[in-house]
Amino acid sequence: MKKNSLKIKDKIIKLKRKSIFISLVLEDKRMQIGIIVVVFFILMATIGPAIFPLDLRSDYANRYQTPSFKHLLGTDFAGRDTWSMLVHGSRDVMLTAAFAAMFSMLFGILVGSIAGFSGGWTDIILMRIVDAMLTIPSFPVMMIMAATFKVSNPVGIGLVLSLWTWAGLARAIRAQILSLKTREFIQVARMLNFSKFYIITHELLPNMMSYIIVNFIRSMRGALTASIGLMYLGIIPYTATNWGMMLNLAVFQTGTIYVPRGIWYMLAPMGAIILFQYGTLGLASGLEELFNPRLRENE
Amino acid sequence: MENKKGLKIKELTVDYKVKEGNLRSVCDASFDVEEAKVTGLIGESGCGKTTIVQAILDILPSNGYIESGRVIYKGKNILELSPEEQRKCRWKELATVFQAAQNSLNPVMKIKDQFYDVFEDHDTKLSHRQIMKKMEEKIRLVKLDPGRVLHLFPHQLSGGMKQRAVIAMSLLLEPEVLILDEPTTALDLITQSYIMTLLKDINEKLNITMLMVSHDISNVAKLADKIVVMYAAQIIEIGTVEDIFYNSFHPYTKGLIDSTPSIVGDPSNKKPIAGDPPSLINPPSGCRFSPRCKYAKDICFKVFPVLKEVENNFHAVSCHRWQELREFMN
Amino acid sequence: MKKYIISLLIVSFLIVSCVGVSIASEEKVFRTLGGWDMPPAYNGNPFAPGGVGAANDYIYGKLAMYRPLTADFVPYIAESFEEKNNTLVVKLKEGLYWDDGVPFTSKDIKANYIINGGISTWSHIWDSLDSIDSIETPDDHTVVFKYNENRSILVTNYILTEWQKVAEHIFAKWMGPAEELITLRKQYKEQKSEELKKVIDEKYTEFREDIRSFRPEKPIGVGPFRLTRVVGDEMLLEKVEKYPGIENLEVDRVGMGKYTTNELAWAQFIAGKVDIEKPATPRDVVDAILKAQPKMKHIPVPDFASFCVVMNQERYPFSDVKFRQALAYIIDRDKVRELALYYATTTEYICGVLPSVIDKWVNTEILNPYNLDYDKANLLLEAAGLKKDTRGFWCNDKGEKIVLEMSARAGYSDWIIAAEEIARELTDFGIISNVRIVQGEIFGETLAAGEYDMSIEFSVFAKRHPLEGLKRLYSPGEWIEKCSRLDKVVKGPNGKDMNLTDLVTELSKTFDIEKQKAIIEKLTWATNKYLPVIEFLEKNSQFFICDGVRVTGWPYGDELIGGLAADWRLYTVKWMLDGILKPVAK
Amino acid sequence: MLQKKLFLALITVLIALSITFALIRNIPGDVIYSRALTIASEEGIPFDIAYERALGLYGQTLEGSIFSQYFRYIKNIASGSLGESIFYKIPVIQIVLKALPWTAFVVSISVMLSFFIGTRLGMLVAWKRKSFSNTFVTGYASITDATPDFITALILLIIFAINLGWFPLKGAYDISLTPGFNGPFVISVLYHAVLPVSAYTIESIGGWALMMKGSAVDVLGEDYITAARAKGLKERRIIRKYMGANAILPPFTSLAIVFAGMLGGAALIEGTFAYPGMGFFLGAAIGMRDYTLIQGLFLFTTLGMVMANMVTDLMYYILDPRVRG
Repeated sequence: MKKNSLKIKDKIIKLKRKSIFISLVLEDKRMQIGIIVVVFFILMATIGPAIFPLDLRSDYANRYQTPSFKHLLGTDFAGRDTWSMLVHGSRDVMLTAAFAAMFSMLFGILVGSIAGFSGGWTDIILMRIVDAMLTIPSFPVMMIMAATFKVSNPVGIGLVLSLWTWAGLARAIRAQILSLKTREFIQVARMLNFSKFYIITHELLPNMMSYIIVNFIRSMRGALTASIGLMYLGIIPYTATNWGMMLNLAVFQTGTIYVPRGIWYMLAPMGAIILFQYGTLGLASGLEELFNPRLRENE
Repeated sequence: MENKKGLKIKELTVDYKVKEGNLRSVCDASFDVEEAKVTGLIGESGCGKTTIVQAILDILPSNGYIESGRVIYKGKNILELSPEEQRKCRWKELATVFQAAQNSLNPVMKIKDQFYDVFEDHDTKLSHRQIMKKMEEKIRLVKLDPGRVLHLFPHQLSGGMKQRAVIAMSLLLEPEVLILDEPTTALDLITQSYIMTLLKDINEKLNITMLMVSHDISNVAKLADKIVVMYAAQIIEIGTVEDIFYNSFHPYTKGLIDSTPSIVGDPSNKKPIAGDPPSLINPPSGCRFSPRCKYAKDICFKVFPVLKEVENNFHAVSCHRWQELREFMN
Repeated sequence: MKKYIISLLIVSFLIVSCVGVSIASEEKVFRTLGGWDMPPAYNGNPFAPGGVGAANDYIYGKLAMYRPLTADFVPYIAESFEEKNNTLVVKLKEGLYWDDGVPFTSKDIKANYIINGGISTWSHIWDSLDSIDSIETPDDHTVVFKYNENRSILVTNYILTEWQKVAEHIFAKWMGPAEELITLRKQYKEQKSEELKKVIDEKYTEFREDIRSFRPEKPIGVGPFRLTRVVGDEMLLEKVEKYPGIENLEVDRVGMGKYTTNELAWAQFIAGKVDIEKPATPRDVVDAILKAQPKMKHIPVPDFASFCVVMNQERYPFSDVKFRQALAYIIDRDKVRELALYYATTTEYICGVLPSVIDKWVNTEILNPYNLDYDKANLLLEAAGLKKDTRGFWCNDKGEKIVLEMSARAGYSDWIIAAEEIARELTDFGIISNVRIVQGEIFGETLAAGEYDMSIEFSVFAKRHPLEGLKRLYSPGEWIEKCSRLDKVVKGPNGKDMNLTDLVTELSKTFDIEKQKAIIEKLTWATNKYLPVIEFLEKNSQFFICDGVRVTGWPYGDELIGGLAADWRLYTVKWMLDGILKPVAK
Repeated sequence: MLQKKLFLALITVLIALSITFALIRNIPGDVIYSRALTIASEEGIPFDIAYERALGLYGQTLEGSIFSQYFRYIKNIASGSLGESIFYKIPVIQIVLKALPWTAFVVSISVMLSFFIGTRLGMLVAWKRKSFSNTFVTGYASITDATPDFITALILLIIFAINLGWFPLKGAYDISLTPGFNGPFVISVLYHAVLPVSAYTIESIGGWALMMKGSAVDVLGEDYITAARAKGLKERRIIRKYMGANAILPPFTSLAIVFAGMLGGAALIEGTFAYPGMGFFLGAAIGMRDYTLIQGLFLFTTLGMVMANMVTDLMYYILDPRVRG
């Protein structure tokens, strides 16, 4: 009986928290924009292709058209509808970015938390490796990997991308852990000598969830631009609809940058990327404030 | 009685915008801070003491705003001054020692430089040497060694030293009014009393007007001439220390005094007040203390008591039944 | 502070739309673009990595230039030459000097061939240079090349158009080894023994390493210009004092900018900072450039190189000729051309001879034009044992969908676009094809190793004679032959077997034009029937010349086209020497 | 203390070396082919001739197993030699010393500039949270973040070099000048550096601004800011000495990483401006599979990073008294 009432009680509390959370979300303008944007892109990637059929048949006469009802974002150098290409490209772009972010978070958290928590030699060695990774310029490495690996699916690409982004995260996570370690509840947990694993998974990580989520979004942004770089280097199997490829074709191959008529074709993928960046940025900083009320106070 | 240089707080009302709605954290508060005297502002934490301080200095957090009221100083309402005028008047006229003063020092600057800034930004026509002299003098005033302290960074000082440094800083421009917000919390008892005596003789030496905000009535009693008691955003009683301690009319004040442990005397006769302070978002309709008041009658629950002067020298109280109660309370 | 920069940017963005192009004119300078390695990698040894670079054409010379369009030679540093009964006699111009003041003599020419012979010991071009018995220098201005009986039809052409880069007095110490290598190699041609090959290899490596490590700071040339300065992004060449006809040369300096990427070349055209270059440029960009910079002229000229789809004929279904023919019917060559290289020429007859010269050599009646025809394609595919599944995709006899991969080299925009278009056309037809862009450094390897389905490649380079192209298709070890892995023995028109490799070799030794045509007819017929490759366009070099900013007087018309098609850099020098191309009068 | 730092740095370098070594030695690819193609197009000669020429020029040899090569390599470095470029046949160090200064010059200026501007911007934004500038900065950051640096460079080039003709198209200095410490040369160098520097700067300001904003907002919560306001200090002083001085610390720590990143990532921008920096040789070396050269260049970026790290540590020591204890 008593138990039950207790249950109900903390259910109520939960509900209350949730409602506050939501009201906070609705409060923050950037947050709203962020959510709208992200949702927009998700829809684009999921149901978009169904709504806007893709026709890659070239139509040279109608190349570089300016936006119209027929072509929402005009047409490319081969007279194909830019908008529908964007839509069909979005899925892979999003997936790649998501996977890349996921993997780098994974490695980052793993290495970071181990190093930060166990300290001592483990820490020193791991951190040396991390530093080493950070000292290796990522661009030429990408060039090399472009020549070495033959990846095709978003997962693989994500993995390759993450290989050179996890290091920074590991560092940050470690720093977080170190600061958390000094907190009472961790001290207590250690005194009660719970297993490291338990402490990391049940005490530390939950307390860094906000940080992790925010960084997940951050690294997703990074991954997006990076994946475009990869397409530029030709590491990803060619797809006409990949935003990176579109941009690349626009700027470098077909010299659209010099063709006033074609400017739309160049701006389309760029705009999409910018929008995504802006949205996620808003979302990230919004969430940050949400999780860290201190920031809210001096709004 | 004359009170030119003192502070007059008139019908001050401060609200906070919060998710749950409007939080009235100071409700129509009026009291005087008399020149050269020490006025104590007492109340449980969260009752709006600090808000009053922030309101006086007009440095409320961005989601708080002054609904109504005036703060009269030297005949003009300082809340209506232009930001620049306000800035000029701060520290020169009213200085503040903040709650948890340890944190009110900039960790990356030497004490000296932090002091120096104050002079620089309030265009005191003082030469460098004069300024240095002033700093040292103030540091000495708080019984610190200027030769050393000035050249140190905050993290190199102990809590007590920081506190004193902050007090010294507040005196740099010889302000008319000094507001002390919980000046001694987070310090050990010895330091506490030390700081208190320090403040006392500062008050006597410079006969500086002081508003001392604290939750610890016994502590304040040591140097206050007059005490203002707050409960749930309202002022419920004002009076001299004597009045408050030996002749208080409000059940809450009484309870507060009884509940405070005094170093002397037998701890067994402590009677803490039952219950919790009410929420300020939707406070009780009648007397805000009524839910906790053991003498509450139905009028207390319905009608909102106003602060009215009783008898002599400004002793004021807001209670419906103070007359009946005074007999058996004291 | 920051806001300033931003606003400045925005403002300038606005200005851009209205502001015209400003041109800084320079005194008597000729500007072009080219490639070379940055110092300190740069050096003056034409046989070392980082050597000379694109300065070549201004500091060295050729005996003569071959003009493919008119099929004739124009003497350059040769005064005259005549070829009769197995000897080629070349008379040199008087008054040629190396930059270090040493006179240029017939000895240098001999030296040039010896060193080159050493350098390219294993090169195919020396198949034809093996046909030189001896080089004699009766006097300082006469060289006599003595040929042996089975000489190649191209030997004279090679000799006359070879760069003269070797100053005997500088390369003397390598003459010995080079000569030795040449003789050894001749031996090897007779008795193909392994140990001899080993010996040659050793000596060759040693020779190569040794000549590589010679790194003078600047090249010693024999041209009308001398290299004076070279930095990362620019080369400066200045007029020499002593050179035949130098008095007519009014251009004092040649400034060569670094050629990085097309879009940057375009940028410099718009700025009017280049007098001649030939980047492949899409139609709209051409228009944009000509609009922005009225002094720029755009002149497409045959490039004697063609693009094709090369197919790995070890792999099913390419192994089946019917499938290849079907593809030829499906691919819309003209559309591909339009998208990939608008200013190129669509290949009308797939036959291994370039469209620009096909009329001279081939009787096209016997060739199948493979005009777009889906019905024929369907029939062929069914004949090849393929079936269409319910969803309209072609499957092999086992009923598995056919999925092909079309490779293209990363960074070659025209190839990529072509690959995409072709893959799409095939997919639309029901043969699923995906494009894969392969990094330049791996690309060659993948093809040579036969780890690909089909790929875009250069089909033939044939500036001098169809032989060159057909060799590339059918001679063992030649690139396309390597990649396509086709069967060189095929059924001829008369049903008899014919060996294409042998035919090519035969062609290379046949001097009588009619006989040549006969052989070419066989080869083209075979190419057209068995399709080792599906050619779709012949490249045109898109020359941009700037007339009236720094220099003027370009000889428009056939002279210009012929010259640019022949040897564009060298020809511009020639025009300057002839005083045709001169600085704009100030 | 210092010894420990040095020791750790050494280990870092060693690990980095090993990783890059492993990476580099696994690059597949037929260099000759690609080189032949460039020769063919550069000299306008048939491919087969070009191929032979390329073979003659660039056919390269590497003795020994990977491991023996690795140990030889480490030994050489220990003895202070970076070996000879397989491709160019000259000491790697010679190339590095020629190229590195240019890159370092441009990059360090850009890093400092962007850090300065960015952090200022971040402070401003943090102080006026609700103002337009906030959205502006976020927007700016997302735009620059989304635009690959080489595109930014190209746009700058088109606007300022082509259309406005204010700045030179390319190169590090005017070829007609004699390198050395003479007025015209120095001026020309600076003049030529304007566009590359601004390209880098524009790209990286946004990031700094955001980072700074983040930490500044944190600091704003601190009591000493409130106190400073109560003290009636001027706003500028509070922003600079109270908020700024504290908020700058976190971004400052990542200065080194950014520096190193730019040092290596220079390739594309340098390409756009034909700037004679590491970018060119890195690109060429990777293209040519010139292992020793790649390693040499990487080694120097690594060293650069490690050094930058130490410098920032040192300066941090000055900036934040607390670490001094």
